[in-house]
Order: sequence, then C-alpha cells, then structure tokens
Amino acid sequence: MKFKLENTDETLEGAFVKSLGNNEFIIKIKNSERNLKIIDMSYDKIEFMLDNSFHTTKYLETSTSKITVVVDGVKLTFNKRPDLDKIVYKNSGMESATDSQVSLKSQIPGRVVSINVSQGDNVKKGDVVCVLESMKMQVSIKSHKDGLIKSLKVKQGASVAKNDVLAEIE
Amino acid sequence: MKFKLENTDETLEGAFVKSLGNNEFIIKIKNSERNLKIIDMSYDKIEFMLDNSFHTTKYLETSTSKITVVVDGVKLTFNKRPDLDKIVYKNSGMESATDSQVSLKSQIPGRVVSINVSQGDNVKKGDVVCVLESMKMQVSIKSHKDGLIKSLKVKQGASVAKNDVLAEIE
Amino acid sequence: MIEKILIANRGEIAIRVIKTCNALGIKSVAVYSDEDVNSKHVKMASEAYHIGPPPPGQSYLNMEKIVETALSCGADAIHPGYGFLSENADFADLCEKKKLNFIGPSGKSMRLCGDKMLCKAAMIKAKVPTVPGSPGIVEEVEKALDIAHEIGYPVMLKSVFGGGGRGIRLVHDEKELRQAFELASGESKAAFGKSALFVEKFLPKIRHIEFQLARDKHGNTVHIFERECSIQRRHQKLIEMSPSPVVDQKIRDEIGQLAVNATIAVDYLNAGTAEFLRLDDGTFYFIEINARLQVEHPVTEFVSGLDLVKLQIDIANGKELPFKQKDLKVNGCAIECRINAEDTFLDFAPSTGKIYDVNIPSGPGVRVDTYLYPGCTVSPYYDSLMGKLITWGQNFEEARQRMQTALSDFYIEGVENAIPLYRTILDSKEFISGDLSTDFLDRFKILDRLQSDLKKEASQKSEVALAATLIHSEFLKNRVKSHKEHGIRWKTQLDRN
Amino acid sequence: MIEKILIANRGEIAIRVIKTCNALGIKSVAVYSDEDVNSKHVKMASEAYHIGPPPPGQSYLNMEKIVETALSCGADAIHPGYGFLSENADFADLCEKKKLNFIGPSGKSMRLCGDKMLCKAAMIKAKVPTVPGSPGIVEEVEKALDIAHEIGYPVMLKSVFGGGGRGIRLVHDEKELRQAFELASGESKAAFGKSALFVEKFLPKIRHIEFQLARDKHGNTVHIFERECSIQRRHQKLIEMSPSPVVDQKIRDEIGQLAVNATIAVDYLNAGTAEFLRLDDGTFYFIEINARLQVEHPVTEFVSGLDLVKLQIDIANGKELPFKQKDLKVNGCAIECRINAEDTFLDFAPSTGKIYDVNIPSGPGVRVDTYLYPGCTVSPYYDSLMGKLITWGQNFEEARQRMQTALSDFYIEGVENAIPLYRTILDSKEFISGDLSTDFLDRFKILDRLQSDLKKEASQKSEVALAATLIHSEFLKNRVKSHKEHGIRWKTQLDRN
Repeated sequence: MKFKLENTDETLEGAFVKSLGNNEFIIKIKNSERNLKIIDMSYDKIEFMLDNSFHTTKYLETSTSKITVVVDGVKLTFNKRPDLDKIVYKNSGMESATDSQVSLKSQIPGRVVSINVSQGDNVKKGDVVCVLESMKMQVSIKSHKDGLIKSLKVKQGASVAKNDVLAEIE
Repeated sequence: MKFKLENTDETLEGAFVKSLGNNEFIIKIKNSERNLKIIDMSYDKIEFMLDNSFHTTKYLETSTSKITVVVDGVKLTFNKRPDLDKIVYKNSGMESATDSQVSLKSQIPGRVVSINVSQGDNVKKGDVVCVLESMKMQVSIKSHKDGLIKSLKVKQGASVAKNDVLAEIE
Repeated sequence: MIEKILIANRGEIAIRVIKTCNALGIKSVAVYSDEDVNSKHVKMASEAYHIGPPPPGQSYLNMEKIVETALSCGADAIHPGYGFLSENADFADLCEKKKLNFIGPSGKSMRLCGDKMLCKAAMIKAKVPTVPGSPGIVEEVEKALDIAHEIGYPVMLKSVFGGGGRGIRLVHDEKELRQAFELASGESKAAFGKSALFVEKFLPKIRHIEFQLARDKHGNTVHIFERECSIQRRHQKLIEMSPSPVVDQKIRDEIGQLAVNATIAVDYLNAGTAEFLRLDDGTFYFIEINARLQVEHPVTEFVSGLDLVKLQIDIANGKELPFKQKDLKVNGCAIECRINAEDTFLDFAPSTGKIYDVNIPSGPGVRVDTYLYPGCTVSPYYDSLMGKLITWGQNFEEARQRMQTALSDFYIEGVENAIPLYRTILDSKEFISGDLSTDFLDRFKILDRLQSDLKKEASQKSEVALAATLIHSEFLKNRVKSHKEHGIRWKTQLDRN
Repeated sequence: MIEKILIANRGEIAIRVIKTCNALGIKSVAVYSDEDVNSKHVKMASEAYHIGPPPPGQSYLNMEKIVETALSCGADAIHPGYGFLSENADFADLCEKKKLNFIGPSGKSMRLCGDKMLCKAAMIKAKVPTVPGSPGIVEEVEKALDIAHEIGYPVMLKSVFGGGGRGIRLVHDEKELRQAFELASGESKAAFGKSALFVEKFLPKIRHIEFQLARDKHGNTVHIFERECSIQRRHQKLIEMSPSPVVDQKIRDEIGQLAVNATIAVDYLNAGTAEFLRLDDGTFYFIEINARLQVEHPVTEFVSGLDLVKLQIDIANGKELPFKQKDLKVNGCAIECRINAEDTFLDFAPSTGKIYDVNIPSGPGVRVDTYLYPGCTVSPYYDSLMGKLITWGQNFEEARQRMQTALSDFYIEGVENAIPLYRTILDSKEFISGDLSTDFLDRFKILDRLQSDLKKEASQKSEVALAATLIHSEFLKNRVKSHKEHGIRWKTQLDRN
C-alpha cells in the first residue's frame, strides 16, 4: 500500500512481511521493518503496539476507495485508489465550494428562519440567501458565487440537514 | 410474581397491568399502580422511569430459578420458585459452611503455598488445613468443623479458583 | 430550609447543581423535554418530570409548566442555571408569587440588570465607569446609522436582552449595520418577543475581565476575584481563567470594589458577575451584570475553594455569607476551556448528532463538567456547550500544563469540537505570556497555526495510521460492513500459535 | 535534567506517575508482565516494554531486567512507585551504579530505614520517641515466646521488611504466636528471600498518624503536614485523611519537627513518610520511615496544592525545595478511601477477575486514581488496590459529604469491594466526631452496621428491583442466554405506537 500526505512530498508505503505468531507481526513502513503486536481487535477498533508504543485506532468509515481512522485521537483519511492515494485532513477547511458548483449546500443542520431571495433573483457572492437557526444561533447562509437563483430547495420553517441543497445558483 | 425479603415479613408482589403505548406501562406493585416507562433496553441492561425516578438495572445472572439484578448499584437476588421466593443479600456473610457439609471449599482464588494436614488426620474446627497466596497475601484456610480429613483435593503449588474443593472432612 | 430543588435547566449545569444537592442531602428534581429523555441530568436527579416538546419555548422556557411541576412534586426552591429562564424577571416574580424560593436575585433587580440602559444609568450614579456609547435604545435602523456615523465605524450593535455574547455584532459599514440590525432584531424577537438594540463605540484590543460577586439577604457583599475571559470567538467566551495575568492584588482590590458597588447599586441578591472591559492602557469599563451563575464559575471555585452552588443555596436560605472580603485569597490558578459542539473551520458553526464514543480526562487538578456519555445525543435544539474542562495548578504554568495533558486525553467521537484549537492556543507564546484580547484568534492568526499543527500531528501519526490500515486490509476488510450493520462486537480469530 | 522516566511499577501508581510526566513533557516508559499487556499503564505510557511472566519475582521484582530495559530505551531516571522494588536498597544502588537517576532515597539511607532495628537505634540517638518493645530481631520462635511472655500478651509480631501493614500480626497467646511466626517467616522469605521478625508490645486504641516529608540534595527538609490513617483492617490502611482531627497547629509543629529530625537522622532524600502511633493520652511514638511515595499521598496533594511526583522529580534533578516550612499551610481537608478488590464479609479476602463495568465518580473536589476501565482484569498476582477515591472540601464535613456522594456514584462490576463499607463508616457518628483508632471496625461493630445498612438499602430498592424483574420476564426472558452467548448488544423491539 502506498499513499501520500497532502501538501507535502512525503510518501508512505507499507506491507505485511511475516507473522511471528502470538499476534505479533513484522511489517515494513518506509522500507524499515517494524514490530507490530495486536492487543485487541473488534469490528471497528484495534489496539496494538507498534515497536514499543501502544496505539488505539478506530475505523470510522471504510469503503473500497477510502478509509477514515482515528489514531490516538487524531483523525486521518486515506484514499485507497492508487491514483488518489492521499491523506485528507480533518478540519482542513479546504473543501469550500467553488464557482463551478451550482448547488448551495448547508454546512450545518438547522431550521430555516427566513429566505432572503426569490427564484430568478440575481445574487452576488456573499449575499445572504437564507438564515438558519441551530443551537440558539442564527447563521446567515451566503451565496458562494455571483449568479442567478435558478431554484430554491427549502421553505421557511423547514429543517435541513448538513449538506442539504438550499438553492441552485447558475 | 411474589417474593419475600429475607429476615423481614415484607412480601412483594407485582404484575404488568397494561401497556399505554410509547414504551409506557402500568404495573402493580404491592397493590398500587405505578407508571413504568422504558427508556432503553439491551440484553443485560434496562433503563426505565418508575413513576418519576430514573433507574438503571443490570441483569447479572438469570436462570429459571433465580435472577440477580443490580438496581442503581445495589445488588439483589430473587429466587423465582414460589416456595423459595426471597431476596438473598449480597455480602450478607450468612452463607458460611455448616457442620453437615463435607467439602471444605476455597472462598478465594489463589495458589496453594502449603498443606498443613495429611489424609486421615483428625482436625478441629479452626485448625489450618492449608495456606493460599493471593494478591501478595497468605491466607490460612481453616477447617469448618471437627472431623477427619477424608481426602485432600489440592497439591502444593496448584492454583485454585473460588469455590474449588480443597479437602473433604467427615 | 430548602429540602428539594427543581432545576429549571438541562445539560452540564443541571448536572452541576444536582452534584451539590447530592452532597448536601437535598433532593433534586430534573425537568426534561422529549428531546432529553435520555439525557444525563434526567438519570442523575432524584426525580424527573417531562415538561414538553423539544423547542425551548414549549419546555425549558415554559414558566407556567415549570412552576406547576415544582409545586406538584413538592419542591421548595428553583435553581435556574444559566440561559433559559435564569435572567427572566417575570419567572423570578412568578416563583416568588407561588412561594417557591428562586435561587437568584429578585425580579426587580434582574430587570434593572437586564435593561442595559437603566443599568448604565444606575452605574453612572454609583460612579462605576461605563463604556462610552449611544445614550439609549435605538429603535430604527436609520437612527442606528446616524449614531454610527456620529461616533465613527466600526461600532458594536448590541441587544438589551441576550448576554453571553449573543446579540452582539461588530459592524464596519452601513451595509453591514443594516444586515446586522435586521438579524439581531429577528433573533431578539424570536427569543424574547421584542427587540431593543443599542450602539456602542467599538474598542480595539480589549480584554474581557469579570468579577464574581456574592450578596446575601443581610446586605453583605463580596467579590470572589476576577476571571479573565478574553479568548473569544464571535463575542462568546472560549477560555476563561482566574486570576487574570494583568490583575494584581492592588487592581483586584480596586476594581473588585467597583464590582461590589455595582452589585449594591442594583440591590443584587445571590451569586452574580460584573463584567468589565479593560483597555490596553489599564482602564476598566463596567459593561453589565450577569444575574446568574456563569458557565465559567468553576475557575472561581478552584481558586477560592468555594462551592458556588452551595453558596447560592445558603444565600437563598437566608444565611449570612460565612466569610468577609479579607478572608478570601486567590489560591493558585485555574483555566477553563469550553467544550462546544462546533466546527472551528466552519466559523464555529454548530455540529450536532450522536456521540459514539467519549473519553473524559481526569487527574490531579482536573475537573470536567459535562453531560456527555457514550451514546448520548448533542441536540440542535439547545446550545452548543457539551461540557467544560477545568484545570487548577499552583500557578498559571502548572494549570496550563495540566490543561494541555487533559486536552490530549479528551476524545469526543460524533461531533466537531474545539479541542485541537485549544491545544494550539495553549501552546502559543502569546497565551503563555498573557498577551490576551478578545480578538486573540484573529490577531495571532490562530486558525492558520491550528491548520499547521493539525498537519504536523497528522504527519506524526501517519506511520501508525498506515500500520492500522495494513491491519484493516489484512484482518478486517471484508468483515466490517456486515458486522457494523448488525451491531455485533466480535473478537477476531487471530492465530494463537 | 530528567527527560525520560521508566516507571518500575504497574496499576494506579504507574498511571499517577505518567500523568505528571505528561504534564511536564517528560517521556514515560512503562514495563509490563504477560499479565499486564492489557493494563492501562501500558496504554498510557509513551513507550512500554515487556519484562517477563506474571509472578512479580520474574517481572516487577526483576531488577536486572528493569535496569537493562531502562538503559536500552534511553531512560535517564527510574520511578519505583510503591511496593515492588521501591524500598529495595540493592535496586537503588544498582540504578546509581548504572547512572540511572533513582527517584527516591539512596540505597544506604533506604537500608537504614528498612532495618527497623537500626532505624530505631538512630531515632533513639536523635531523641525521636519510639514504641517500647523487644530490643532486636528474634530469630527463633522460642525466643519470641520468651519475649512475649516477658512483656505480656497480646503482642505484635512484625517483620523488619514489609511495610504497608504486611507482615504485622497481633497474637494473643502462645498458639497464635507459633502459627503467626511460621506464616510471617514464610511470607517474608517468599517476598524478600529472608525472614527477620521482632516483637513489640501491643498498644490498645491507637491512632496511626504519619507525616509527609521532603528533603532535597542540599539538605533542606520540610514536613508537609500529617495524615491520619487510623481506619484499618488487618493493619492495612483503608481510609486516610489530612489534617487529623486530633492534630492542631501546635501539635503539627511539634511532631512535624520530630518527623523532620527523623528524616535527617537517616540522611533521607526525596519524598518519604514518618509513621507515628498516637496513644489516647496524646503521646506520639515514631514507628518507621516509609522510604517511598505513599499510596495515600493524594490527600497531602489536595491540602498542600503540591504535585508530590513533580516534587520528587525536581528533587531528583537536584533542585532546591521551592518553599520553606513556614510557606506551607493546610488548605481545607481531604479524605481518601482505598478501593480494594476484596470481600468485606470474607475477612477482606482477595477478589479477582474481569471488570465488566465500572463507573468512576467525578465532580468538584473529587479525584480518582485508578487503573480500572470496563473490560480490564484484576489479577491475583498483584495487590488488591484497584484505585483510590479522594475528595477535598473546605472543611472535614464538606470533604465527607463529597466522599459520600462520590461513593454512591462509584460502581464496579466484577469483583467485590469495600465501597458499601466506606459508606457505612462515613455515615457513622464516630467517624464524624473523629473518634478514630486502628481497631475502629471492631470497636464500633462496623460490619454489623454494614449488614443492617445493606438490608435497609435492599429493602429500599426492592420495588424497583421488582419492576426490573417484571420487565425481564415480559421482554427479555427467552433472549438473554442466547444473546449473551454471542455477545450481541441488541435493541429490543418495544411497541412504538
């Protein structure tokens, strides 16, 4: 297996080398052999010693293309397809919407308090499209680009989940 | 269901009366109706409101004849056969061996450090039969009655579990 | 004497009050909405009563229902916690009318504290210095624009109601002021049924320093030192500490006396807080009295050794304060980090959902007040405070080190939270040197540093993560889906040779 | 300066040391036997090394292996905790020889403290009053019988080694003395390879009061107040507190000075404890110096505000004590209950096994030092101390109330423990009034009261238990077996109408 740390040139490669029995293994990371001892394992959690340090890992999400793990409290995501091998940081704040996207999505769960635009309106990037309420706070949802409100997907009073589409802007 | 609190004359009787839906029920305890609302339930633990107080119960041991529950941290055992309905107290210290018992059992887990009697010896109640070591302590196991050592069931150096028979004394 | 207290609140503060009730042998009564049937305060209280559906207006803000519940279950007192009805003068009055001992100030005093304009006037009379700004309430946006124009942008738009940072908005120009005015009116109307905003000069690089107060029915009044609460986001406190790095005993005595004067000026009763702004030149301005127990009261408990909830109950029972001002000495240093359910990188937007796993730190000088347990839910209906991590040390450095260790041990799975942010802040030389201000996060580009810290941390853990991924592909790959679906915890069959 | 500490111990004390290491940025190294691969200290340390099979003699007492591990992993210091090698002078010497900074006294001083006879002589020379008793070691049981006859029964048979109450036996007659002599020799030989017993007059209704000591490499010596440790079973402490109800500042100064003199008399280094017996007439007799950190050190940490492990590390680094005797003031009151795995009603016999569930209390003024977590194991190979519950209050009554609340919240499923006993003790008027002595349990028939309390509690909970049993028979009866076997946690299908 091979993957790359995003925004760095560091490449990581690893493989199982052999079993020593008694839940101990030799693995290879970055061409050096390391001792791995599995202490406990359940469907979503593994406790192991890597050389002489204890680690807890939880598998939050696993699919054929990626795996999200929490290692000693630190969350990391690997894309497993070779062409996409990389770690995507949690909380990187880098996945904001771009101009090419049509959908304005809600990044928080909440209730729609007001809708400030109508279908067919022209909006500029940063204009308030609607206002959501969650945890006693009112949060203005702003247009992610200049464009025309093609359609509104929510009504006043409705509840929206995170990533629900609020409006389509072209 | 009916059972008796040991050492008291208090008798408890209870039954389900009806379901109110939404996990709420009317039950009857000591002839008075009580409101029961089940909050959460797994195979060995139940959380419920009885009238207006929250309770957690864990089922430690359940069989056809008895059930041991921990109610809000307090352990109680019910014998369910009608002729034996009673609560046996945890830690009551009342279940000590009697003269009629032959087997001298270990009440602790440990390792046999020494055996102080031989088969055929006469012992008096309180004489040290053997010494066990557990948790860095040496504990003398004393004869529970006057009698003759019929057989020894353990050897020096052996490990014994709680309730293992150490010797038979007649 | 109070024998049974209904706690008109939820979450960590309800639990906090229950703990003191338990220690004192006082019965505690929880109330809960449909959303909270599984919440920890319900499980811990002696009794618990359902009071309505999830929206606060229909449950935790439903004063008639709460008072009725208290009366029918035989409670003799009500502790309001913070938020919800805690600063609602009508509720305090209603309790008094129904002969329920309201653990807090009188409705009259609360009204005076809550009306920022009347309060300001009382302070000016009592010679307590206040922030220069607009003379009174501004009803129309056009009026606000005029005032802002007069005193110059940026200005702060504030709500007479609210508190805890809510309803405060910084605006830089006319357009922002118009938008903010509309939003603030809306929020205020939604929460309090009416809107009342005012404008104040924006003061740059200020510290938020507040004094804990206590006043008994006999008029004895003390301050229990200051708390520095300058680390904020969107005008809400994130980190609090006592003592403040810029308050020595001389300043403590001086501003503490102003705080005491402020308390007397509004005829305050019970525990409260006088909030001040401190400018870089050392000037203190009174801003408001928070007529309740504060979220950050544990830092004061650590450095004073007092149980403030017990003190509140004693005062409500009519007892005299068991100490004089001179008996109170700051012992060591305490720091609190608020553990909010919010996404640091999404401008601290709320994050809600089920908590799959949680590890709560412990150790010498570590205290955690929280409602979290594995399997609980962080609800979108209520505020984002899941808990508070408080550490104490003989001095600031020891408290800081213990906080760092405890933060590393604090693990919450299920919602975003600011624990990584706090680690970055606590590691910063500016925090260590005490160079604090309410714009700390922006001034030192803390979020950029956090991103770099997270990258570093990810890089440090990458080899371990790789090992874990190897294990996964070797042993678990084909099992996870099916087992997760059935919720089965299984032990793997590794070779046992 | 120390940068990496190997902790030659396990359980709660290893965890305690790791926590201070973490706060100070010092790397921690755990060692573990086969039995402890799943133990919490292994999980928490920066690094962990396997040192042998379960029996202590082959792992935690294997000094060569431990020193070798320390050297190969680059540790520069060793913290011995308590028990195991902590008071082994040869181990201290070996560390010194291998240039490992042993965090404790020198081997020479330890030998003097450990040899109760030499120590007694040193104390007599230093004018520290000691218990009247036998002049030296008694090698033969016949000699012991002669001495006992001379001073009169009952007498105490004690081991020169041991400590923490082990190897101390009260005997009332010749027969008991013979049996006890044999057992004590055996234990001592098993643990230390040799036996050395002595006889002392039994003193009735005594209190056990000890003074925490600290001495740096520059000869600065202080005591950090007393701890009252009179509540015991089989001569082992159950409950400790500071301050003692019978020690005022005058007595503290006076006996504290004796403790300091004792420390200097044996040229002690680092943290230690001078143990005294106090008779009903107020006489104090020195009994021994415990050349290590004590189990009960947290009560002193609470009332002094000090981190004693940090202090130990600072002293080992050659630093001067950062305070003088006059700077140290008792702040409030702290109580500790030892949470042992033992069956109160089986004469406190060990109870071992898997911990299926545990709830650890928390709250203001509550500290828990423990290795317990759900799923861990209490091993028969090591001692029965699973953890310690410590509470602090502004005064004794507040500490006691907090302890009661915390005890009710402490739940351990899997082994017997003394939590119910502590609740009975803490509720007793004799404990509340401070009428303590080492025979407290017998003198006030506490176990009888406990039985009555347990009955009362069971009776109070019987209706709830009945409800739970009804639920079981209605919904779970036929499911428990099969699901438990498969380890499946399932949600029941209740009616959702």
